[in-house]
Amino acid sequence: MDTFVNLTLNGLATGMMIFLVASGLSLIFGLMGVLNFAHGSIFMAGAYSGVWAYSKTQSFTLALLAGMAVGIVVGYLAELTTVRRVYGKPVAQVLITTGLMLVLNEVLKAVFGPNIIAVSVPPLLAGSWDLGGIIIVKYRIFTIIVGLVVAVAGHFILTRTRIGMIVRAGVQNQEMVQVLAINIRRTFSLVFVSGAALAALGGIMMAPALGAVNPNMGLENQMLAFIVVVIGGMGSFVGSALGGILVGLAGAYTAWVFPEASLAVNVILMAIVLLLKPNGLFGMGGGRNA
Amino acid sequence: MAEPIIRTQDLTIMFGGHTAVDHVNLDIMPNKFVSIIGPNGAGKTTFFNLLSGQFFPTSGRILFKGHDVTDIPAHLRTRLGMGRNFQISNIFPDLTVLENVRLAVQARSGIHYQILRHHRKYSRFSDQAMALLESVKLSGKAAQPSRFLAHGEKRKLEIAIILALEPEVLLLDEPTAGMAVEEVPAILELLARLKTDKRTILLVEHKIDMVMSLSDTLVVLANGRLLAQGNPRQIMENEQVQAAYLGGIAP
Amino acid sequence: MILSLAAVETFIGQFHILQDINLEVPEGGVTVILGRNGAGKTTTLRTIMGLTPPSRGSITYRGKSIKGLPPYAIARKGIGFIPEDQGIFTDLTVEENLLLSTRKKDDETKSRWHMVMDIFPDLKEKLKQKSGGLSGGQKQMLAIARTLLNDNQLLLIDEPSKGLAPIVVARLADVIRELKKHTTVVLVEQNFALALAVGERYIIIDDGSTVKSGVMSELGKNKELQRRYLGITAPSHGGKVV
Amino acid sequence: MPDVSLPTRMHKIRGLLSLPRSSRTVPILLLLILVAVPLITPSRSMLNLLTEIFIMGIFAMSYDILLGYTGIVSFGHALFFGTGAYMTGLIFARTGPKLGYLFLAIGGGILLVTVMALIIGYLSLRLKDVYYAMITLAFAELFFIIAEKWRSVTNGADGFSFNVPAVLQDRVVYYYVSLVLLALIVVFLRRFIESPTGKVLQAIRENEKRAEFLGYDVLKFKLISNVIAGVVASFAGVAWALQQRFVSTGVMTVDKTIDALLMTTIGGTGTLYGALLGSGITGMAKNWLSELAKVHPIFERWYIIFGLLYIGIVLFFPGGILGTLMRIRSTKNKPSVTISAGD
Repeated sequence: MDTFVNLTLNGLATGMMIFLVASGLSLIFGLMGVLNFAHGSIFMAGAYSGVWAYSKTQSFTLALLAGMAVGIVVGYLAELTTVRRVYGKPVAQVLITTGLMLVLNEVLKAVFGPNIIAVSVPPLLAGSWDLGGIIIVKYRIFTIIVGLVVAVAGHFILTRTRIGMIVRAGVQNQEMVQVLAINIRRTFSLVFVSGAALAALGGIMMAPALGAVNPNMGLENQMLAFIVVVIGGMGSFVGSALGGILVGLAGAYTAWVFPEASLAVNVILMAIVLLLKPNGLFGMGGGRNA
Repeated sequence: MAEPIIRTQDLTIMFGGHTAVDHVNLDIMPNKFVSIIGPNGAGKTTFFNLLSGQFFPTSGRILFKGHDVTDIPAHLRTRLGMGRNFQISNIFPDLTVLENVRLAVQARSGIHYQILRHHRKYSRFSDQAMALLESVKLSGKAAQPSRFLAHGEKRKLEIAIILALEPEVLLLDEPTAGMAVEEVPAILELLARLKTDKRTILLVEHKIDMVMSLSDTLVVLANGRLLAQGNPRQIMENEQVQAAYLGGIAP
Repeated sequence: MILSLAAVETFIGQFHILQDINLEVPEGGVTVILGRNGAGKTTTLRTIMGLTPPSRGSITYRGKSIKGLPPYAIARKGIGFIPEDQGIFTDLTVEENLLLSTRKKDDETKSRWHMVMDIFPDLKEKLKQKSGGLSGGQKQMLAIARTLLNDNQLLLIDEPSKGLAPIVVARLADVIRELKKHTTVVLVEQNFALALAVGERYIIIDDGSTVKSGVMSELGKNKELQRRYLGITAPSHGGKVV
Repeated sequence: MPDVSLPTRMHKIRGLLSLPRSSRTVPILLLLILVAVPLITPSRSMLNLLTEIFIMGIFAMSYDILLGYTGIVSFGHALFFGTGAYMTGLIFARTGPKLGYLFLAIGGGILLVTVMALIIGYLSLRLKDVYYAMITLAFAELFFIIAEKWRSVTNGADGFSFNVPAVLQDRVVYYYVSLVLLALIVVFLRRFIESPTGKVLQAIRENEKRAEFLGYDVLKFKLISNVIAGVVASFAGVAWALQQRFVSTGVMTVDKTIDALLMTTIGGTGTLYGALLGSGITGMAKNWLSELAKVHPIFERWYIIFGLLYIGIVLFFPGGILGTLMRIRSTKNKPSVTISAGD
């Protein structure tokens, strides 16, 4: 029973962590339909610059802010220079953002070096509580809280605010939003930059949990994020949160039984969802070729 | 009495709350020229898309030569003998005009998976494709990428492609839409020639005057329902039809 | 003139859709654009709105050029557009669809809101519902209501009667007559009876060019013109006029 | 029937279809030069570099079948390359360097790759472009991790080396072997893209819906494309393993697929030769820039340059180098033709 509770807590924390990475992708891909292959690179940019800021200042708050600031700058530049030119052209999007990924990854290596950099959990969040066999790691609880805050805030912004309304309307019919005197391009830039900021936030949150940052973490996490968005369904922020939890739990339980299979289980989970429900569990738009 | 080649039974499709095609029961007899007419938004193109397999109905059935084809995907309907054109010219833009038609000839021949012989070895495909291009007066442009054709020429190419499929039933959706006025007579003449052949033609058309002399049967749709069918004279005299076209508003 | 187009040409991809569009829309009343399917009526409206920008020619609104402006900037000048498919955001509620149109939160907007609720009582009942569940006619009314919420002085409406039952079309005619009190309307319409019922002036487009314009009541009498450009009557040997 | 006599018509068609002779002279000339290279230069590193360019060129051409001729973006193509490489490595490492086992490696590779391409294709090809791209990435990652974790067989990222048959160890011999392989594959792929099936693939790239309405089963054709591209990639993998005499999980990485993507895009998609050109440019530049890296470490990050070049090409020259050259040539001949910006 204790094992089960521990595994569930682990799974929840991992799930929330994946959701943090996926939330940005959920915005950009799920709502704008742009598959950003550089998402993992922005995530990594956030992680690296956060770790750097942490090592300089010993303040995790500053590290979070620095990571997100870098994410915002990188996202803004990427949108301005390239992504803007390929809205509505899916194949070109994949090709262009792949190029961005290559360039960003190399720039990161040039700036921070190609090696693994160790990072520790900030003292305030380090350690764990032992409740009679149930081990509660503080940083995991912190992750779950941050994940919940992002999920609730994102959901609130999308459903209750004017900007959220514009985004949802834009997903359905961009032209018509323009006709209503709204500058959709600016809205999309804003969404893209927010997505980048969330990716970077995911990066700096993930770094202490992994104990280190490395140049391969981008692509791996981007894939997990994509799996989560597909499972949760395009255009559903809450769906992505639930997808994250599902993937986190499935991973945690399999890791206990058969550690080698934990990634396989995600891919298989996605394959099953796509075969049975091509729109994802909570999705609106379809993944299947019409 | 011959069996109908296409029969629809209570064919219905709904989009959201809107019933675009509403319980249509229609028999189309073989070797006839049938035109479906109706005011804009009557459900003509939707009905057409149901027949060709572009859409699947919410309820009801479609029979082709007595067999239920309601759930059969589009590419298999083509192989069964139903060929259609598209209102928006729908061709392969970067392939040449000849290649566009040849692909259709090849599809008809059943040679789909032949990966090692050069396509030029199949000279009969090219010959047939060329002959078809001659018949729509496009042979002079055979070697051009089809994206460079004028709009009217694309419609002609489109017709050559469908003819290459040698369908028993030819489904034509407004073949003159978007054509320059001077190009229309050539297409009308082509349609008139198709009529003499042994095939069933189903034409969706907005302009009544165009189909009047060509058609054996007119079918009138309005608001998704089958309003009337009969020979052109019967339809002209039908008061319901007149009302539908005038929109039911006192001027 | 509230709107004028001179020698406008528009390409969509390789297609030279609009070849020579010239039109003048005076302030007030309804100007109907008529023409066969594929003649370029919809593209004309979309070109005015900046959705398919023209490659040549001039478009002026109240004497100022709006050619080349992005659609949202054109909309901000007070031009409303209702596309053929109504452009309702079906995943949003009726209220959200309306709110998207309100750019300000001032008293005027509030009074416009009340006015719209008075004109369209059945929308008022469905404010909190997803607009995807509305009937075709209700969607059309919602689309019109949306343009009434701000100070639009020119309204471009593309085939509002399409796919609507005759009784709804009759209601639509009433609403368009009501609209005339507030704005100038440019209407693309295939339903000739509706065009005749609400329009003051007509413009005929054929093959991407404006070929004829004049007073609506005269077109109503001119069967030859109707047959030639609109294809709405039967050939003379075919018996009765349909 | 129109009143044109059959011979006239035949003549017309022949005239329309036969390629200008110049399109064959260039490749044949190039082939002759390449045949002569070992006779001119004794430089082993030059031969090695060219051999690698040939092999990566084969891999890039196989990718062009997917990207340029079928219009699909895969991120899992290295999976097939890796399968060929591992098949070769494992067989030689376990059995010893006999030439006969090479055919076992090739045959086994073909069989395994076909099965994998069919299964993965069946699961993913029905989905939209972007989904397909991401799902192939997921499968590639899955197999990569299997290779990483299955250390008892693969030795993971450290890899393992093996001996190859003596005759293939000679650099000059192997240079010619890979050149012959390249020539054969060029001939095979050219035939494939000009075959009835190949033409259907191009039709699918242009307009999937219309191809379906002609009566073609689009999914089946995409599967064929996937299998052929996969099998050719596995040949490249076999050849690569024979040259390196070493295999590690590096052959399965996404980077390997992205290499093919870069080569194909830079050289020009949908031309086959563009992929070869891309392989040549990347191979040469990689070689030259890593030499420069000894002078200044900033050149270790030479990939940045490629990334930027690649982005520039996707944005401004969608035809790549070869496509753009061909376009310039054809517009010179036909000045009236306007070409719309890529969509």
